[in-house]
Amino acid sequence: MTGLVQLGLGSMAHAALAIPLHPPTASSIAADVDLLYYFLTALTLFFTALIFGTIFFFMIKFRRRSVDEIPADTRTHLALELTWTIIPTLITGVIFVWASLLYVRNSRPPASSTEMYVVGKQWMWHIQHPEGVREINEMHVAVGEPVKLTMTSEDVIHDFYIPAFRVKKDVTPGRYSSLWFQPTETGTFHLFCAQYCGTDHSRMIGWVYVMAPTDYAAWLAGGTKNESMAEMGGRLFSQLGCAACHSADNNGRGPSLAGIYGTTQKTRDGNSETVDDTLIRRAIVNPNSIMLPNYAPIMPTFQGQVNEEQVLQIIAYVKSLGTEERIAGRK
Amino acid sequence: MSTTVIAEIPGHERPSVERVNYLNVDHSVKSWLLTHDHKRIALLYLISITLMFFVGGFFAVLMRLNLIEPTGLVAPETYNKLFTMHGVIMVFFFLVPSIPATLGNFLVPMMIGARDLAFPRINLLSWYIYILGAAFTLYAVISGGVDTGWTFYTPYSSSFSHTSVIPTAVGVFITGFSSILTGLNFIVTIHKMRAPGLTWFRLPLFIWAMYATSVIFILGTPVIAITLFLLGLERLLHIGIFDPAIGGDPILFQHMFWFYSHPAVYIMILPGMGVMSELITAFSRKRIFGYTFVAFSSLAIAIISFLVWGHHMFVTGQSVYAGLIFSVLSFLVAIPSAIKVFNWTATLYKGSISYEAPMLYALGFIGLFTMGGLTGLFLASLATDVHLNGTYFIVAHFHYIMVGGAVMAYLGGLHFWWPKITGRLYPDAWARFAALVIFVGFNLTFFPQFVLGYLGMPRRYAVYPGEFQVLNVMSSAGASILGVGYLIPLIYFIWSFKYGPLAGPNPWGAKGLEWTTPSPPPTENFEEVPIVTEQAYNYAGTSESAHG
Amino acid sequence: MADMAAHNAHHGQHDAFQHQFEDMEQQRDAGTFGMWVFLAQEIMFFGGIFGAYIVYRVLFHDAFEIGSNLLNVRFGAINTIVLIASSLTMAMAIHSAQAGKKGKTQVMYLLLTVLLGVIFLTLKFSFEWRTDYHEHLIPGFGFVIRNAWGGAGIHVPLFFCFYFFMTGLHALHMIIGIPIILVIAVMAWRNRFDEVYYAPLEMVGLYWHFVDIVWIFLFPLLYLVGGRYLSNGGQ
Amino acid sequence: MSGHVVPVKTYVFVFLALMVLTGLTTGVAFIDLHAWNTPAALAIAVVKMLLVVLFFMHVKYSPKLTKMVVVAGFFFLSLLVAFTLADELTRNWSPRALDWSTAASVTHSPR
Ligand code: HEA
Ligand code: HEA
Ligand code: HEC
Ligand code: CUA
Ligand SMILES: [Cu+2]
Repeated sequence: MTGLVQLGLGSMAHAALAIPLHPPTASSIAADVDLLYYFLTALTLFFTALIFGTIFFFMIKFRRRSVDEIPADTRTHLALELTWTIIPTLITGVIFVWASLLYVRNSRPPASSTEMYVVGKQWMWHIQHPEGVREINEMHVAVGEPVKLTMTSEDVIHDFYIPAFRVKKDVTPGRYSSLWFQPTETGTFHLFCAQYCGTDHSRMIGWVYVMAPTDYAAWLAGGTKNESMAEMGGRLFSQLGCAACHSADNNGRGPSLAGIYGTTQKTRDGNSETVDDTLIRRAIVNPNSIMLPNYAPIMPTFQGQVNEEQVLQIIAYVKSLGTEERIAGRK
Repeated sequence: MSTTVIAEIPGHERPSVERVNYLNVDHSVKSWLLTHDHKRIALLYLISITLMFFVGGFFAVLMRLNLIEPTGLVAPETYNKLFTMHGVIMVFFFLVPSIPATLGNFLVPMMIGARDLAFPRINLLSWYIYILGAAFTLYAVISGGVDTGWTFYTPYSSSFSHTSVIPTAVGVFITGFSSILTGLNFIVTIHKMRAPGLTWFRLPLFIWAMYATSVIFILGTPVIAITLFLLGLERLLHIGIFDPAIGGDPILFQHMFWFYSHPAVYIMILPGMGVMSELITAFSRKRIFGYTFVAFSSLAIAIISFLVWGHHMFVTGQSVYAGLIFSVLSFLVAIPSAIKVFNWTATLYKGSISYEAPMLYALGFIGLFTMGGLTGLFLASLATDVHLNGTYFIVAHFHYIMVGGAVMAYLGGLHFWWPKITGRLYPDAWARFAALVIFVGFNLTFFPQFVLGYLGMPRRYAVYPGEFQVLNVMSSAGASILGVGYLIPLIYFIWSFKYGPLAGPNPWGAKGLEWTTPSPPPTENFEEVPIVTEQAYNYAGTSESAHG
Repeated sequence: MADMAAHNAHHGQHDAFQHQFEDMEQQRDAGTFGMWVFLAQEIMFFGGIFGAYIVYRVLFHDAFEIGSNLLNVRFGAINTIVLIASSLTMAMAIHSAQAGKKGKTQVMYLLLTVLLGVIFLTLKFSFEWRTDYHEHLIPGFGFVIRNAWGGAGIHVPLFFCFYFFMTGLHALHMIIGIPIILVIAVMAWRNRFDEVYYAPLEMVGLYWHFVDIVWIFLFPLLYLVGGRYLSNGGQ
Repeated sequence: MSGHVVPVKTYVFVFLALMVLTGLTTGVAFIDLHAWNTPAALAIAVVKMLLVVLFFMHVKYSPKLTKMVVVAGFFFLSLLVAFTLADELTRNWSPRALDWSTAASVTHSPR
């Protein structure tokens, strides 16, 4: 028994030396988040020390010396009250402004980001590169290159979390959420699901491999897939029969999709909507909700025929339909 | 053994054992189960809540056992049920009713010089409702458990979980009404039944805290009831209220859930804060510093607490604008708490401080609550919450407040009023020892979790990467110390109930109407309605005009 | 204290007096105030569902208008009148107690209130809900999404969820209220209420009026704000 | 307290007013007021509620405390609705709201 305890203590002491105290700092925003974190830690330590210290000091200094001791009465002290109302208010003000600026900045993806796509599913992560490479529970990225993720879920709410990058965002069924990061260090980092999602929530984890750009390029090239996401989407587009209605020459029963991504269009009831990922997804799963003025509501729903990954591929395909094609189609 | 002061305190006399009090007035089971006496109902609650605490604690022990090994010792589905049932039981069946339903029930009428609460029958009804709710939930536990997390997030809970979600939700739904009825009783009693002369600003701060808590009970609880109702409906009929596959919005569930559950965390801490004000003043023999600030900060917390729920949803894809609003309001709600902490500390200044067990709990509370509260600021900060959300940092944050804060306050209060409740003393040395064990065990359990969270270990993980093991083992070791720490009071309280030496009406020499009646009090509390002529905590015996 | 005692003596110990109070005045005061606090709770109880309704109405505006148009305004309007009338009779019941009228007068008004409540519920359940059932408008019970509803169609069941849930919850409150009124009526029959003591009567009255108010909001929210003015009924 | 006896005349008058308002709100629903149909319906409902609360429920003659309870109830309800909408409505801007500060780059890049 004692041997066991010794063993336990010994290995603990040994391991204690190895306890990491902070996670890897491997993205462009991590150091800034850490700075705020350290500031808050210092603040916490300061106030905890202040309060505990004062209490201990008073407890000793003003300990009861005789049983019938009656101390002098408390006086109200407005100045003190105001001091300790206003100072914390100011401190929290500073934290709020700091944290919010950082947050707003951190949620702004650089325009040059490469886009990647994530679908969460009980209990794995599907990741697609625009080049067509697909991974499960692994994600390869190039160091220094900003990546923007468009994410959705097939079932329940998950949460995409890379501690080393200090980024996290819920992945919700029925809508797209996004998240971006710019890795600054090569290495292998944890990828976690941080929103409880059922039995194997704790196994919905994986690795992020941050590679040197050349290695990354080599890795991409070496992948088994040589069809890009847009190409896969294009294949689906014809397989599912979309092309029958959406022909590039605008003569089909549906509108041409060439060059529509990012445009704003009027609907039958006078609203206007922008064609974005969400709208394209909506067109596919609930086409009745698309109300273009010059078209009959004949598009059938494809809900159940395509999964979220395929929807993302179709979106990539629609995005890839450039203006040139549209102009060509018009001519 | 409390050899301290007892005999010298003025007003203390040895009670005769034969005196009729609320405990010995009738021994039949029926007289307990049909009682209208707020003091007996408080005891009924005390027993049921203690039971639930140990059930919840038992699950915690199993969880901590599982987490000793990175690969886990139980199946993940079992672990998921453990933390869900731990959370549900601890929150809805232990901490929410803890202080209000036991100490509050016992003390509110006594502190304001009333014979009972305004609606004694409703009070009894609330206990039966609580028992019914607990029965449903325990049935859910036995019939296979639930695995949704105490937050019941949709669509997992509504469409995917295969466990007893509905019985659990029904249990929580039902218990909600016991909270509502308790709150209603307190509000009416505090408004309408104060003894002559007991103006609002002469009330003990515990009463202010109970009042603020009751406001949240009344205005918050119905919303969780309706939310769980909708959840049950959705789960039964799949009508699409919260299921995106049929057009609903799972996020709306979170809004409605947190609309109650954030204020609910203040339901859990405000009563503790009230107890704190009583303990600090009694054991330093001083009037509270800044009475009005402490009193109004309770109300401020209650009201602002309704405006910050969105801070639980920062990473759900909440709009940036809403995020900013909820963040700034979350900081705002921290200010009244800060005011309280500073005023308690200042009360000690030039006091006459003694260190009986309740005071040790009180001091532990202040320190641990401060840490728990300040780590709340990490979470209210948008940029850091993105990293810390859903990790053990949050687990540590709320255990610091709920266990380090609220449970400490509850134990402190229980020790303080135990002689009043039972008329008997407990062994003070053991009590101090237990306080120490709990303090040490607590910090060992939950401090490592802050580090774990910052390192990125997500919560609700049945298995975890090996590098987190050391900290987890530390935490589990702490939990076993903590568990032992909680068993000690259980034992000496039970012992004391039967064999403890008799306590006088006022063993601590404390102020307050509840200390002017015999211990244990007679059914009517006061032989005649007291008339109050002075402010609360008037230890120095000064007349009112001496202060502003 | 002295005047408290005087109070007691003044009112005499009414049969209904409870020991925890100083006097009848305080007891009645506490009773009505308690009822109000309970009603505040009720506001939030209905409020939760109203809040959810409002959010979805804003998000799925078209679907909710379509759903609303499928309801029969006539049922809603008649029921509104019936319920307001029952509020009047309830107010009159209390009035007659306050004015010191005989128990029988109170009983008459109370029974009228109950009668109107029953009419409301009968209309609601055996006419309105039955029609809805036959038109397959009850989600979970063979609800049919019609093509004519277009893209908004998938959210129309949501409207009906709210419709049935809100009116159902409202009706449940009435179903709870009616037996209570009957008990009160029995008490009134035994002349238990007079100008001094009529707290139970007053409390059940407050409850009943509250139920009326809920309907006053349900009627426009569910039946009216559905773009009824559009010639095609908002579709 | 609510010991005030309201004359029967008032009750009848309030009842008639409620009837008229019921007719009004039903009628108005069939007239196109553009964006104002919903506000009109709700405004009428609020007036009706006030009539019931003030007269049938005697709040007009009740102490401040009762009035406070009523106001508190509705106030907290409005908080629930307002703050939920604050997120739910702006959340739909989310794809852009996220790029909020890069709005410039978003409007430029696509055609
Ligand atoms: C009793 C319970 C309780 C209490 C009182 C609090 C109090 C606070 N909580 Fe906590 N909280 C929980 C229980 C509680 N919390 C629970 C259970 C969860 C998780 C739920 C779940 O997901 O399962 C949670 C989660 C939680 C989150 C969500 C995190 C996330 O999910 O991403 C946030 C974010 O803002 C937060 C913030 C705060 C703040 C700012 C306070 C403030 O009120 C704290 C105020 C106190 C102080 C600040 C300390 C005293 C002050 C001083 C000593 C002076 C110095 C002060 C300053 C300089 C300001 N809490
Ligand atoms: C009032 C609230 C309350 C209280 C008092 C506690 C008390 C404790 N909690 Fe709990 N906890 C919550 C509320 C609370 N918790 C909530 C809301 C969650 C979130 C749930 C969710 O995610 O859905 C949570 C989650 C939670 C987790 C995270 C699980 C996860 O995310 O994977 C952990 C892990 O360590 C934990 C541990 C503990 C421990 C060790 C105690 C200890 O303080 C318990 C001490 C008590 C005992 C030990 C029992 C008494 C003794 C015995 C029965 C004798 C036998 C035991 C021994 C001899 C060792 N709790
Ligand atoms: C039967 C013909 C038909 C088929 C097949 C079809 N569509 Fe459509 N689609 C339409 C019509 C018609 C519209 C315009 C709908 C409206 O306004 O009501 C449309 C609209 C769209 C839009 C919205 C365009 C905009 O500018 O808003 C997208 C995106 C789209 N379709 C994509 C697809 C995809 C992807 C597929 C295949 C998976 C597909 N469609 C299959 C007929 C079709
Ligand atoms: Cu996926 Cu947790
Ligand atoms: Cu919160």
